[in-house]
Amino acid sequence: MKRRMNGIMLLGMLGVLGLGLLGSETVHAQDVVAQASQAAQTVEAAAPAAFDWSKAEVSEEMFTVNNLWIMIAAMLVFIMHLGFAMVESGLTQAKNTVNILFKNTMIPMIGIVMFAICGWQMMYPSEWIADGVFAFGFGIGGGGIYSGDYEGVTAAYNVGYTVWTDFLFQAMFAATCATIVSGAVAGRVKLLPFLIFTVLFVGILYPITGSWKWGGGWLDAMGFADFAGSTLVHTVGGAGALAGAMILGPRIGKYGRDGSVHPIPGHSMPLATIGVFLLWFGWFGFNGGSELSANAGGVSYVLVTTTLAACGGGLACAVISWIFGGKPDLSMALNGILAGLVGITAGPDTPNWIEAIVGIGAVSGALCYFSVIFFDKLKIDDPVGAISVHGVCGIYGTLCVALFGDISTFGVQLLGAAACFATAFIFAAIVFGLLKATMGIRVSEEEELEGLDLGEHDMAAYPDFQRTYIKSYEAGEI
Amino acid sequence: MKRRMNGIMLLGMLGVLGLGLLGSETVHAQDVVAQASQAAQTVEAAAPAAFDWSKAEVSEEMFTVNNLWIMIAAMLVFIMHLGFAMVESGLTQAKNTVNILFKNTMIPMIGIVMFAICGWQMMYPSEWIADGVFAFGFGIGGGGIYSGDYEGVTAAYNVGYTVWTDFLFQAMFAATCATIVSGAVAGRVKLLPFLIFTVLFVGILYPITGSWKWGGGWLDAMGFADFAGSTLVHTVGGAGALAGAMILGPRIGKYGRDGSVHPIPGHSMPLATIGVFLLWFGWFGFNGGSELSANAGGVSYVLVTTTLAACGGGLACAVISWIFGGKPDLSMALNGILAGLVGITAGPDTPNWIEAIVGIGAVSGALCYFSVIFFDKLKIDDPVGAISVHGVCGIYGTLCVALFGDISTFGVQLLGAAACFATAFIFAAIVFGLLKATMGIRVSEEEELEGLDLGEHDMAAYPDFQRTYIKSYEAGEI
Amino acid sequence: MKRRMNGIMLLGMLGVLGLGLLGSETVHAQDVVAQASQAAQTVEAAAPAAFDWSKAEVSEEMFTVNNLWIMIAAMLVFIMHLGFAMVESGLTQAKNTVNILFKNTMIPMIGIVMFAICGWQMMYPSEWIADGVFAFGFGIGGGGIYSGDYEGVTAAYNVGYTVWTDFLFQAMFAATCATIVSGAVAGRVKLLPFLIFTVLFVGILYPITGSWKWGGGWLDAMGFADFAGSTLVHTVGGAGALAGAMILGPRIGKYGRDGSVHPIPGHSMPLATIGVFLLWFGWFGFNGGSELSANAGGVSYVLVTTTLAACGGGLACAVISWIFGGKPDLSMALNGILAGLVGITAGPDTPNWIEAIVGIGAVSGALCYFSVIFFDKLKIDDPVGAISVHGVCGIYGTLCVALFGDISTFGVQLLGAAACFATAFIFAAIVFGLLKATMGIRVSEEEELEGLDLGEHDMAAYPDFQRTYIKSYEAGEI
Amino acid sequence: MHMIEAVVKPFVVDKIKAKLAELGIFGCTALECKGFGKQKGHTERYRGARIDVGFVPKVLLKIAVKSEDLDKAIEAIRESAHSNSVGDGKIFVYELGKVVRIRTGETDNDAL
Amino acid sequence: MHMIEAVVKPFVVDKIKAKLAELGIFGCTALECKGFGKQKGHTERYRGARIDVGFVPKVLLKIAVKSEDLDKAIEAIRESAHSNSVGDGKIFVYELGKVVRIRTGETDNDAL
Amino acid sequence: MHMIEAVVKPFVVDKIKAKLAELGIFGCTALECKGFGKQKGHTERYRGARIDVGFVPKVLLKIAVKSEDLDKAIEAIRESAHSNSVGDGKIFVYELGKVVRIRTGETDNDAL
Ligand SMILES: Nc1ncnc2c1ncn2[C@@H]1O[C@H](COP(=O)(O)OP(=O)(O)O)[C@@H](O)[C@H]1O
Ligand SMILES: Nc1ncnc2c1ncn2[C@@H]1O[C@H](COP(=O)(O)OP(=O)(O)O)[C@@H](O)[C@H]1O
Ligand SMILES: Nc1ncnc2c1ncn2[C@@H]1O[C@H](COP(=O)(O)OP(=O)(O)O)[C@@H](O)[C@H]1O
Repeated sequence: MKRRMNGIMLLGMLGVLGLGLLGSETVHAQDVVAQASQAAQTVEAAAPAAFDWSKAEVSEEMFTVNNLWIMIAAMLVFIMHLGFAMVESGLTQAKNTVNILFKNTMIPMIGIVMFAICGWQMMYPSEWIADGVFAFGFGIGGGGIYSGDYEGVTAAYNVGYTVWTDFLFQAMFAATCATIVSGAVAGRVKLLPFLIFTVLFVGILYPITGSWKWGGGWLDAMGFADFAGSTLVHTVGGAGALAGAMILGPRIGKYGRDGSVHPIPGHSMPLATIGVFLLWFGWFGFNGGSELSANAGGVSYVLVTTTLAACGGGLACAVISWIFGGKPDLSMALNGILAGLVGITAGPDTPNWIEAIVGIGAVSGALCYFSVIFFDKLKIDDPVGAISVHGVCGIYGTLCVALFGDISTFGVQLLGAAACFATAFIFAAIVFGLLKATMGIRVSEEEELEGLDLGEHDMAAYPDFQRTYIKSYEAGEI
Repeated sequence: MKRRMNGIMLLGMLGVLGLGLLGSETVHAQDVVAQASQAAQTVEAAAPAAFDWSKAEVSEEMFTVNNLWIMIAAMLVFIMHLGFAMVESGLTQAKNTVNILFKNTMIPMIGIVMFAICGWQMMYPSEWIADGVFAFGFGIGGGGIYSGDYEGVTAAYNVGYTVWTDFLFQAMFAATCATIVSGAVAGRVKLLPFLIFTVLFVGILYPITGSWKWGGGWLDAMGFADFAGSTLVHTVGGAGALAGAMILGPRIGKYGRDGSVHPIPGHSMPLATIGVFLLWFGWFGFNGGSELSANAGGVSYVLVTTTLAACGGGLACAVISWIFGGKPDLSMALNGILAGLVGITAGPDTPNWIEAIVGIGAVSGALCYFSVIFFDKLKIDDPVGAISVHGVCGIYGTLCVALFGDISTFGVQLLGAAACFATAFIFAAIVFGLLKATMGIRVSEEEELEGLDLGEHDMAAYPDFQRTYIKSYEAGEI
Repeated sequence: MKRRMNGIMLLGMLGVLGLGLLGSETVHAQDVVAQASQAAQTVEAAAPAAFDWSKAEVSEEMFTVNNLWIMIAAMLVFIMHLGFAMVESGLTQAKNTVNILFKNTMIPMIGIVMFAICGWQMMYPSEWIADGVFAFGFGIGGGGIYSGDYEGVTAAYNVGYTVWTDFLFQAMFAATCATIVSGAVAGRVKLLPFLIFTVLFVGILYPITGSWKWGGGWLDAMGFADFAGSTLVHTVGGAGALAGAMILGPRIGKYGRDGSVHPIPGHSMPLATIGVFLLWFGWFGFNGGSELSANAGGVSYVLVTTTLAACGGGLACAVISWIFGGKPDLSMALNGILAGLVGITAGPDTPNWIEAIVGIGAVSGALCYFSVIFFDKLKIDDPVGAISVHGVCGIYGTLCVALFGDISTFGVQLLGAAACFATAFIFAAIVFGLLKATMGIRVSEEEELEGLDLGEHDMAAYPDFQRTYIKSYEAGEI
Repeated sequence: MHMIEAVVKPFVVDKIKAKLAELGIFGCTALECKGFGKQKGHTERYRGARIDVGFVPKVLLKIAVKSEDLDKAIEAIRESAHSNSVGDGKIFVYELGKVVRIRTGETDNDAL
Repeated sequence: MHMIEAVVKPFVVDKIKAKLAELGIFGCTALECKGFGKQKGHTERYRGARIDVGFVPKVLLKIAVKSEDLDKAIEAIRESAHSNSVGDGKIFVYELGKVVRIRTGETDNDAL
Repeated sequence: MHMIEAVVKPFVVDKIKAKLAELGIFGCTALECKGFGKQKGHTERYRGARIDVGFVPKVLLKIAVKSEDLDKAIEAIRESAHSNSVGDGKIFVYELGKVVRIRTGETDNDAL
């Protein structure tokens, strides 16, 4: 019965996706798609010959380099999805590993497809529906953004890259946002409702808040600065994570009735470490690509500050955990690196190297440490620290643009971060709330104890190894 | 005794390799090698100064960007070898892990060295022995391809890249072909015969079928299209995999006498996931690099369709496994991603985005799902699904060029895929057959049950962890 | 009490770092830092416009490509740190995994920050303190290297890259050096003293020996050649590793009183394999980036010889282990790849392809095999083979520049390798000696047996899996 | 002296230990095991096919007690492990001939 | 009632279970263990040196039976596990004082 | 015949085996287990909070001996495992009703 329900839901979801595809085909059938395939076919044969480079803002060589860098940056952001999958599965229990890997494999795919269907047109709108606030549209090409044979693939579209490169880079970004939420709800969320949430969060919410700044909306008009997405990606993701973790409630056994915290250790520190290094690696593309050209000075400066902030964050968090916890905590050092990276993301183009290490990196790392403990005090269970790393440090990073730059922009920065946080939080809360009311969002107690791998997938992540069932710390208050 | 035999075989193999090296030295000693080292020494000092760029087809800048992209693409294809190693070890049992890692470490090394010795000259022939069908030659430089001091390192060789870049990119490709076979024969094939097979498959078969299209042979002359190797790499590899799996027979316990299938679950889903993400990451280079220049429009379009097909394949396979199997199957979702990637590889430059997602990606994913079940019905045991992913979807992808492009080419596409499949299948069957008749290709029953790690390597992949020996599903019909 | 001591030490360390930061701020406050942030702020807005490219040695396009490649090379070298972390944790026991991951996460962060504080200025000195031998300075910009608004970010600084790119690439290099030592002392070294050693080794020793060649010091003046650091990085690291392993003594149970060797198997071959492939991947940047421009011929040639040497090393080591040990040893094949890579690093720009495979690659691989056994004979316990791979092959590689090039330079090459080895060895011996005398460098016997994860971190790397405590080979002579 | 061997669900171990401690019984040894009983295992799936996993992960607790504590101990275990569902487990008891505490050399009841 | 403890090769477990089921004996508990016996372990290799691994992975099956079933059960186990090669394993039998089914509280023969 | 069950520290297993071999006792079966006793476990830490891990990894050795070897065997184990610190472990002994060597079908003392 339940299974059949799931099947129907699933088919419904597919239907929505299909309608989206169909819709986009219907609407633009004659022009957009035809153009797209036409353009594509001509790319090879005639494109470079036909476009008059002498009239372009940049030389063909420069355009090609710029485009190459953004393509590479897109690949780097892509590999961040593997990073997220590893951090999240490493920091949770072995019994939930298949579930987490499945979620983190689906998210980028759903994210990219949703971005192709409507996200791209909503975020970089050719026409606003509500000016500066909301836009809608279907498909990759089309509309004001892409309307000629060659414009999308040459410097006429943009001195930095082709429309396809642009789409790829932005689609990879979009998908990271839902991944952040995934970490905070791990170990207890039902799979299907979470995937539905992902479709809506990446397909609707992210492009809306994104359009406010990067699509030239109202925040952009106010002078709000967010270089690579401390707010638009991380704070938004963190807000969704907070909503999700609050509505779901903590994992069984995480908090004692007396307020005590019973940590549930992650099952593989090597996986978590692989994840964090891959995220750092990908962040070179995340921040460096957000320069939107291969501009030597600009990109290299951004890469240096990004690296230094990561170091500052990781070192700070490690040292603080050593001093306050008595022993150096690897999981905290890893979180600290991510915190530093999130912190620098709003403005890696301006701080000097000491500000990057100390003022942004180390402070973000410290914030992350105490924030993790703080949310545990509130009994908001966030298995991977997503709320602290992305939410708290995302906001701090957004403010840093003012703190280490033009302090007069502090108000705008705060407003921007708050507006995006609030919107994402409310959106996520409504979606999770509705899902909870209709199909339920939390697995049964038995399934949670046995692990979601068996419950949701009938599959074991490590069938050849003997799991340890004897552990004092599984007890807590079951 | 057996060990001594192995030693002799091994020395024989080394002898062949050595003769190859010697041969190439003898033949071209005065010209090729001398040139190579001469050229190399001059590269640094004089090359850019001496070459007259004003006469070249492209500017030095453009040449440098093009070359940079192909070098990066080669690196991306390199990392696919790690991807294959992880997918294959993740989807097989812990007791065979050292063996699989060893094979997958040797294959790229053997492949690259064989490609340097003769593969490169056979595939991109300066002189045909049988016109359009077979060529032979030694070494990296030399012959019609590389015959002057600077030609190999400047735009005079090719507007896209230097001869060295070309070699590197193609050598990385070559090695992937044997890796595909490795997955299908995992868990029961003897190491030394398999390595001998690898030498012959990468060193002889792959360059022959490769030369038919990419070396300008008969298939190329007929207008056969294979952008990045759905046929030349994947179908060929899949055909070898099919031959290997059929001749070896299934693993003990995989199929019951009553026709029932007893799956042998892979030992680590995180490794499999790492592998698939790395393969996807590497595929950006595999397909994007096959544009053979950094051409902004062309490469970025290819990257977008490649990504969309991967998403389509993964989503389709996940959903189908959910509907038909009752629960979403991670291992199938992962295979679906690879299926979508293989499918788009023959022609990522023409389909529009909806065709890429649905017509190529999703259909490949679906094909992959049912193909896996189909081959299990035939009792052809393919632990990682290589035949389905690379063979079946490789053929489908090759046909897609006609289906979503010029349908009149359907015949040529089918002919090309069939010709390469048949040639590779027959070649592999003969080699495996001969090896089976002489030294045997399958480990003993006892060794298979205990695991190839102990039998072939006297080594354990995870000595610190307690393996689980109690499992109902090891039983089957032993 | 002990914990408090550690706390004080830690604070002391932080103090030193803090003073460094402060010092740099004080010294250059008015000029350097101001400039840096000024430059940075102008990068975006005005830089490209203001610089007169017509007067530069290269076109803006070429400069951008060159810079792009070096930035990418820096990212590739970055990912080598993940490679080192995986090799090292894979080749040691599960009970020490958290400790090793923590060390290998701290090392790049410490290395990069130390390089920002003083290493960069010591290695590429604007002013020598002792001519050609020793220099000192603070900060990233400043001094003769960076003293104008635009010079650092345009071709006026260097035709290849901006000052920021240069810093990033070099900082990533610096950190690899200490990582090499980490592998040799794994499983028994105390955490805090090792981190102090790292600060000094990367912050002081590495830039000093580095300045002798790459900073234009006395070795450079003598014509010593070291393309990418066989000596400056690997031999130096290997010397530190030797000193560390000797002073620490072997792990408990590694050697019997009768001279027998009781290997302590690494706990995860997949992690070790991931590590080696990532190192190979990163080495494309390590060697290819050391061309210091995107010069098509130069870089592609280097990538080809690098790849071939890796293949030669891996194949040789695998075959030798097969013949001498009876069975093919995965851990040796992996070490052989690294050996080949280290061997080619001093001069990947000159050998022809056969020299790269056989003369440099395969010989390095063979050297590595026998060197591992040799050091075990000497009872110098090196868990990951760092001394053999980096020390021995680093020296051999340095000599190869003469052997396969201008043999008359043999003396200089030997002198250079010997001088750097000796300096690094003595430096490391003094530091480890002092640390041993003051705070102790080795954990207690009980902690070693129980594992450093519990002792140093109170944390388990794999809490969900049952570890195997019953093993004959843990015995040895405890 | 008797040895009690109880095969129980993994997550009641802590509860049993606490209960026994109340009775003054502190020592116990736990072994991971797999039970085949009336409680059926579960079905796993892999690549389109089904796997019947017949066993259920359990913990085997060994508790040596003085004979006078035996009944109390059994009762304590039963109470803690009882949930009235299939798979709650079983308790087996046998007599011990000798007990030695290695550290002190004490034997029998003194060693418990 | 008796407890049978059989140390056997891992891959005969299923066979034994099936055989016992034929006799109407359904419950059993399996523990992974390592045996040291006449069957020698194997040699592993790592980085150029040898390691003698003395133990062999085995499974320890515990089967509590009514006394009247004892001999049949032993015979069934022996038959299924027998391959006439060193390492086939051993069977140990001891008397149980008491058996309790936790779910129902039934004891002794009723609990089996 | 008696079965000796000794719960000991993992790294004394080899020593015990060697000692028993001197007495002509070659067979033994080892199981990994977790001990709860006077020796307290340890504290782990994770993300700013503490975890009390109450158990200590131990090995449970099972050695079936002829009755005449019992005391010698116990003494040998005690000697090898003794370090006079908490957690050295405990030895439990019970009588075996029957022993069967599966390969040959020999029983009781002949099977040991
Ligand atoms: N005869 C037996 N011998 C050994 N172990 C048994 C026996 N019967 C049951 N067990 C163990 O007890 C566990 C619980 O058995 P089960 O039949 O599910 O009990 P119940 O029906 O009383 O709840 C099983 O998983 C198994 O490990
Ligand atoms: N005396 C003993 N006490 C406990 N376990 C034993 C004893 N003798 C043998 N075993 C167990 O039985 C297994 C099989 O023993 P082995 O000597 O190989 O038997 P056989 O020679 O009869 O085939 C061993 O691996 C060990 O686990
Ligand atoms: N009553 C008991 N029943 C079962 N196992 C026990 C018992 N008492 C102790 N043990 C086992 O023996 C081990 C050592 O016990 P411990 O109390 O530390 O001994 P001691 O104080 O004599 O050194 C424990 O870890 C536990 O596994």
